[in-house]
Amino acid sequence: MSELLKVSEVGKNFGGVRAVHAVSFHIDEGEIFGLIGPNGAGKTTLFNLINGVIRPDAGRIVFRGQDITGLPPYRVVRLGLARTHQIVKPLNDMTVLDNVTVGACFGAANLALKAARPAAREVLKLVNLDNRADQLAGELNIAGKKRLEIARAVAARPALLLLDETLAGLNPTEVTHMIAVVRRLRDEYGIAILMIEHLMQVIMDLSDRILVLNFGEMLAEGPPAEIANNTAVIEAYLGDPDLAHKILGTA
Amino acid sequence: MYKRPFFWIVLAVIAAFVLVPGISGDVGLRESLLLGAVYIVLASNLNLMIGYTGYVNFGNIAFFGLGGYIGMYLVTALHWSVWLASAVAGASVSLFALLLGLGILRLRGAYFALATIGINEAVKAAVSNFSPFGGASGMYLSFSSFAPLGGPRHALWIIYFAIVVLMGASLLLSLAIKNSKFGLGLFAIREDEDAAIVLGVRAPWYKSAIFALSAFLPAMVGTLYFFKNGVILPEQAFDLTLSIEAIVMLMLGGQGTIFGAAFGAFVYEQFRGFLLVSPLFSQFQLVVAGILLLAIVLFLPGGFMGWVYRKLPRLRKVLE
Amino acid sequence: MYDLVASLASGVLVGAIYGLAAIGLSLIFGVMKVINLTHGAMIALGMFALYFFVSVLGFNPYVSLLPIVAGGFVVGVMVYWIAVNRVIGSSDLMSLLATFAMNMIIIGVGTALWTTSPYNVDFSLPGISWHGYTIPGTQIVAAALAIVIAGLLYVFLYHTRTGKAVRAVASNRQAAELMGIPTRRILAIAFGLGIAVAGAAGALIATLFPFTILSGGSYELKSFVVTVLGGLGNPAGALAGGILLGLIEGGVAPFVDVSWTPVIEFSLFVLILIAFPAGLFRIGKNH
Amino acid sequence: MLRMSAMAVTLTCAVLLAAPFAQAKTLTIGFTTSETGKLNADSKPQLLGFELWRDQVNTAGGIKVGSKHYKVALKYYDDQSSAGRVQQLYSRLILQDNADFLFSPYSSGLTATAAVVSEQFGKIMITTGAAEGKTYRLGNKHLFQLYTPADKYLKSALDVIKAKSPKAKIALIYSNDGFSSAVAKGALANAKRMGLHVVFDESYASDTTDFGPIINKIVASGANVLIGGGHYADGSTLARQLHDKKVNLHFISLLVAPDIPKFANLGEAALGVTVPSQWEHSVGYKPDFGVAPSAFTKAFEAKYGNQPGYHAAGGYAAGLVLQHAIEKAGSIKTAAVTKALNGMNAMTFYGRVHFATGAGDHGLQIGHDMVLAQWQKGANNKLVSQVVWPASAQTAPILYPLKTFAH
Repeated sequence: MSELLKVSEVGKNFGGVRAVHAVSFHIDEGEIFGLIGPNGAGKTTLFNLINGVIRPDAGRIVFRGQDITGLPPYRVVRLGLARTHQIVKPLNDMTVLDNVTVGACFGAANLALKAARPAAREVLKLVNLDNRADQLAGELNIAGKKRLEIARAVAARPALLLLDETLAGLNPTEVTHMIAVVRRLRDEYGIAILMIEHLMQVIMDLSDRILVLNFGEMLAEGPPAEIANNTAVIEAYLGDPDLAHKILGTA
Repeated sequence: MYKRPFFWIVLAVIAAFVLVPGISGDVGLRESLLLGAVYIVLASNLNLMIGYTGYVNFGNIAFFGLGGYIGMYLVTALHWSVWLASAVAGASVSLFALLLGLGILRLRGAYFALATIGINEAVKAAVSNFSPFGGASGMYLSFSSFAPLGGPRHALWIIYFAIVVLMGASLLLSLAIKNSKFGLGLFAIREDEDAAIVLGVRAPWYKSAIFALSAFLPAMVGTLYFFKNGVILPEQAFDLTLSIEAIVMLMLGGQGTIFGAAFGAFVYEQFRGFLLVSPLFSQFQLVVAGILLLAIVLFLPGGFMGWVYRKLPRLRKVLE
Repeated sequence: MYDLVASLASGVLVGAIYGLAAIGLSLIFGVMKVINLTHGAMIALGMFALYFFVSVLGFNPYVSLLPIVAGGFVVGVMVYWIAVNRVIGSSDLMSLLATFAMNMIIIGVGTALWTTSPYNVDFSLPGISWHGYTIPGTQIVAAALAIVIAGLLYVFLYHTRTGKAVRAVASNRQAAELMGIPTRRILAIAFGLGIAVAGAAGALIATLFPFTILSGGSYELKSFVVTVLGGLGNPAGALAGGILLGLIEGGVAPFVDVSWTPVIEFSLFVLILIAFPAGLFRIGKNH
Repeated sequence: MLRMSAMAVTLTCAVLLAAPFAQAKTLTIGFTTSETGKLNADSKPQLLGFELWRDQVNTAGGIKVGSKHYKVALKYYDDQSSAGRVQQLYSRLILQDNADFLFSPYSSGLTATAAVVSEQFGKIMITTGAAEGKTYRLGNKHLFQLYTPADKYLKSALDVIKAKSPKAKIALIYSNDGFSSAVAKGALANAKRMGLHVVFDESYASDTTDFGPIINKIVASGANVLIGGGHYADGSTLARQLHDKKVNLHFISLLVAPDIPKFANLGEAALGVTVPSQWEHSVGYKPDFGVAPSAFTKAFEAKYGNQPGYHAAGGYAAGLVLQHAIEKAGSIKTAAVTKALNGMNAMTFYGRVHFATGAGDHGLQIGHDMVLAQWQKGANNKLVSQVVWPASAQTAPILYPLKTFAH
């Protein structure tokens, strides 16, 4: 498997606070890569650094052999790196279909408007939103908006998809459905996935490898089984007994 | 585009604007329709910014005024034909807007709105001191300038037809953008600029491009309009009130809708015209217009077409 | 040299009044994110109110400030409930237009009542003369009162219950609501305060210069410039911004034709907006 | 409230009066006036002048054309002080309201815009309140200007300076608008020709409210007389601040503002300020036709309760001159009336009226002279406006130099 994304020694400070420091890892094609860590560990900041929402103070990010450090998000997505947001950002006054069409038009797919609409409908089927296509995005419930968020990113035809807490706030049925969607994305569409998730059981099941961040620094990296037994990781989570318990439970 | 009913409606409107006063030769009607056409150009191009992109350009009249100034300068000082002058005015004001846009479109929301007011006032003050443009005394057109168009009586008809054509061009431009990938990107910016950027919309360039595009036709019409008036003065060319009135027209009809922009502009023109000549209201026209605007903002924020489309969602699909 | 000093001195004095006028605009923007386009009309109403109290009823102009501030507050609260309350929280455009509509109504009624011809409050105080340059006493008192009123507003905002509630609503309306603060009433109070301050500024200006119902317009534009200099929504910065604007007006006058002053002012306005959208002064922010 | 009911009464009267004339022949004169917007204050008295003339003509039986008599009807709309609708409204006046003759809107800019329409229909338009010479050099054939052109406005003020203190240091400061700049340009050229010394020459933005910076520059320049100004609002503000800032000047002459009676509300600040005026109620002109100055003033006061300024007189004179030309032509045909106007060189209550007839400046006023009026203390210390220049029209000796301030 060839290397898709390589992050080397990336760092970012916010007014003297080290949000992310010297983080390095790589993701291979077709891999599902989990990113975990306590609240405030710098996970979302790392996402923002990778897709160019903020510019790193140090380090290099290489995607598909091209240096994308500091490139603006609209260029990064064009190269095949799409993402979703933890707090969903639907384009409220546009239809569900148009939301996804934006993804198809401006992402790596870079389709013309005519070709984008059928492509968008395809993706809507994948996330079970095809019956809502003509509804305004603002009228969807939270689960619908989360699915829409994924659909838009997928419509871009990315090689790598960054998922930021896609499962948060969903009920168990919805979680099950979403997990299936993520698997299909990898298995059928060959999209590599980098995901932040708090549901440990899920991320342990899904991920090929996992990276743990704590206070902006790398704590550990490796296959789920290894991570689950890593004492440093368990200690980091011990501040939060609930989570520590969950991790130990999966081990 | 020609498959859309709206395309044919626009053609029909242009035909009506040309034929009704043209056949009857009614100059009074022509003058009223002319102002209506100018307002439609202003409102529908403003709609590209406010309705499509979500940026409130309060100083939109600066494009119209600058276009008027550049055109009048070319006609009076360099003796160009008014058509060439108008096209060059359109192009140069667009270029100006493009450069300006790269700077001020970094601002969002109220900050952008304020910056555009500042720009209009700065340009107005600068032109008032700029002697090639006649400074504060502006530029006056010699009667002989109408000669190439067959004298003033003839010329005013020709200018009217030209403005109607540009009105049609404005509406079709709105339609074309609305149904294009470019337009889709703009709508995404309007809804959530950060999300749009992450989805791949090259927002800085898109915003500057639409800013420049929205300047083109108003600037061309500015040349024609002031040519017809025979005089251009700073306070006429950069009248902030007209700028805000253009926003009012857009709101009246419904921002974001092409039909609404045109309808709002036309109705507003007729309404103000009525108030002016009505013996009952002429003293209180400002008050009446203010109350009307307040009522729309408070109770009908989607404007007239917004309301219609909400009642008849199918109509939106047919028309726009 | 003397002329520069004299110009700067009168710049500071006039600037304090620009600052006071802008505080009203800035307060309203800071609390409810509304750019109040009735601002100019309210300044003009303050001017005509002073005319009424002084030239018709024979009050002392500075005593008249008390009823004018009170009246301005009442008018502001009324305008809030009529025009602003419904559009709070919707797009910027809606509040701009709602206040612009109120502006049209006020100007329309004002024109019908007073025409657009100037009114003058004939009032003067002994001034200070220096090398042929004179600063009128009215200008000194007006600047001092502007600073006093700004100070009182500061005391109100930082040392009273209601004032603290206003600030709480300004920094986070939802949180304030959860804490049981009646946010709508607080917004109405803030709007009333903004208008009261604008009216007071208008009244002070009317002690200095003749005015018309349309005079508020140019002070409104100046208030925009001042609020941008001081930071939108930052009332303390507005006073500093006003004085800076006064200094700029006074400072450039000896060197360029005064008809270029607006060009410089508005270009600066746009440039600062682009370069420092948070304003040049961060005083009183982030407490 | 009072204004409204007064309006209602006027309206009713107008309707009642108009009714019986409906059968008689009527001559309609159309124009726009600025009922709203910033020109409102200057435009209003002009309208009052038009209306006084109409009422007097109609009471006297109308305009006599050969053996027929025409009643006069005025038809007007509000132009909102802006050019936006001027052409629409003038077209409406000509085509829908069938106006036979036109008066101009107030201000040169609006007038030039209206002229595009009036010329294309070959309608005669008497302009009043449109002083800029530019408007008459565009090739118009049916425009006739009543006002002395802008470039001669300050001539009388310069004459005074030349006579009283030829070595005076003159500050020329003026509003940066079309009319005032034209006046200033003319004054500068005249001053040079007369060998006068202009030490400071600068314009200010027309919406200036604080004249502090420019007044400091005047003081710095060492000027001891001041001429210039602009319109009503800026002029009164400037006068007030000159006084508040105790600027020592021997002579002040400002455009437009001091001619409006309300200028006296400035109190001490108004004292001694002069204004170049198209007309003053106290002038002693002996007219060749129409009312005498005193009769006009008396009638105006009786009707409106205040003294007429030159805007009002200009309005009345526009009607009077048109009436005279029609009666002389014995026709209401444009060609005949144009010919009568072209040939006119006569004294009226408003002064001499004589139009240029050359191709390049047709309709430009070349006969009318301006007077200089000054606010002086009259009986029981009230401010009154006196004509102080030229000597032939003088009603009081000029105050020169003005009282100086102790610092």
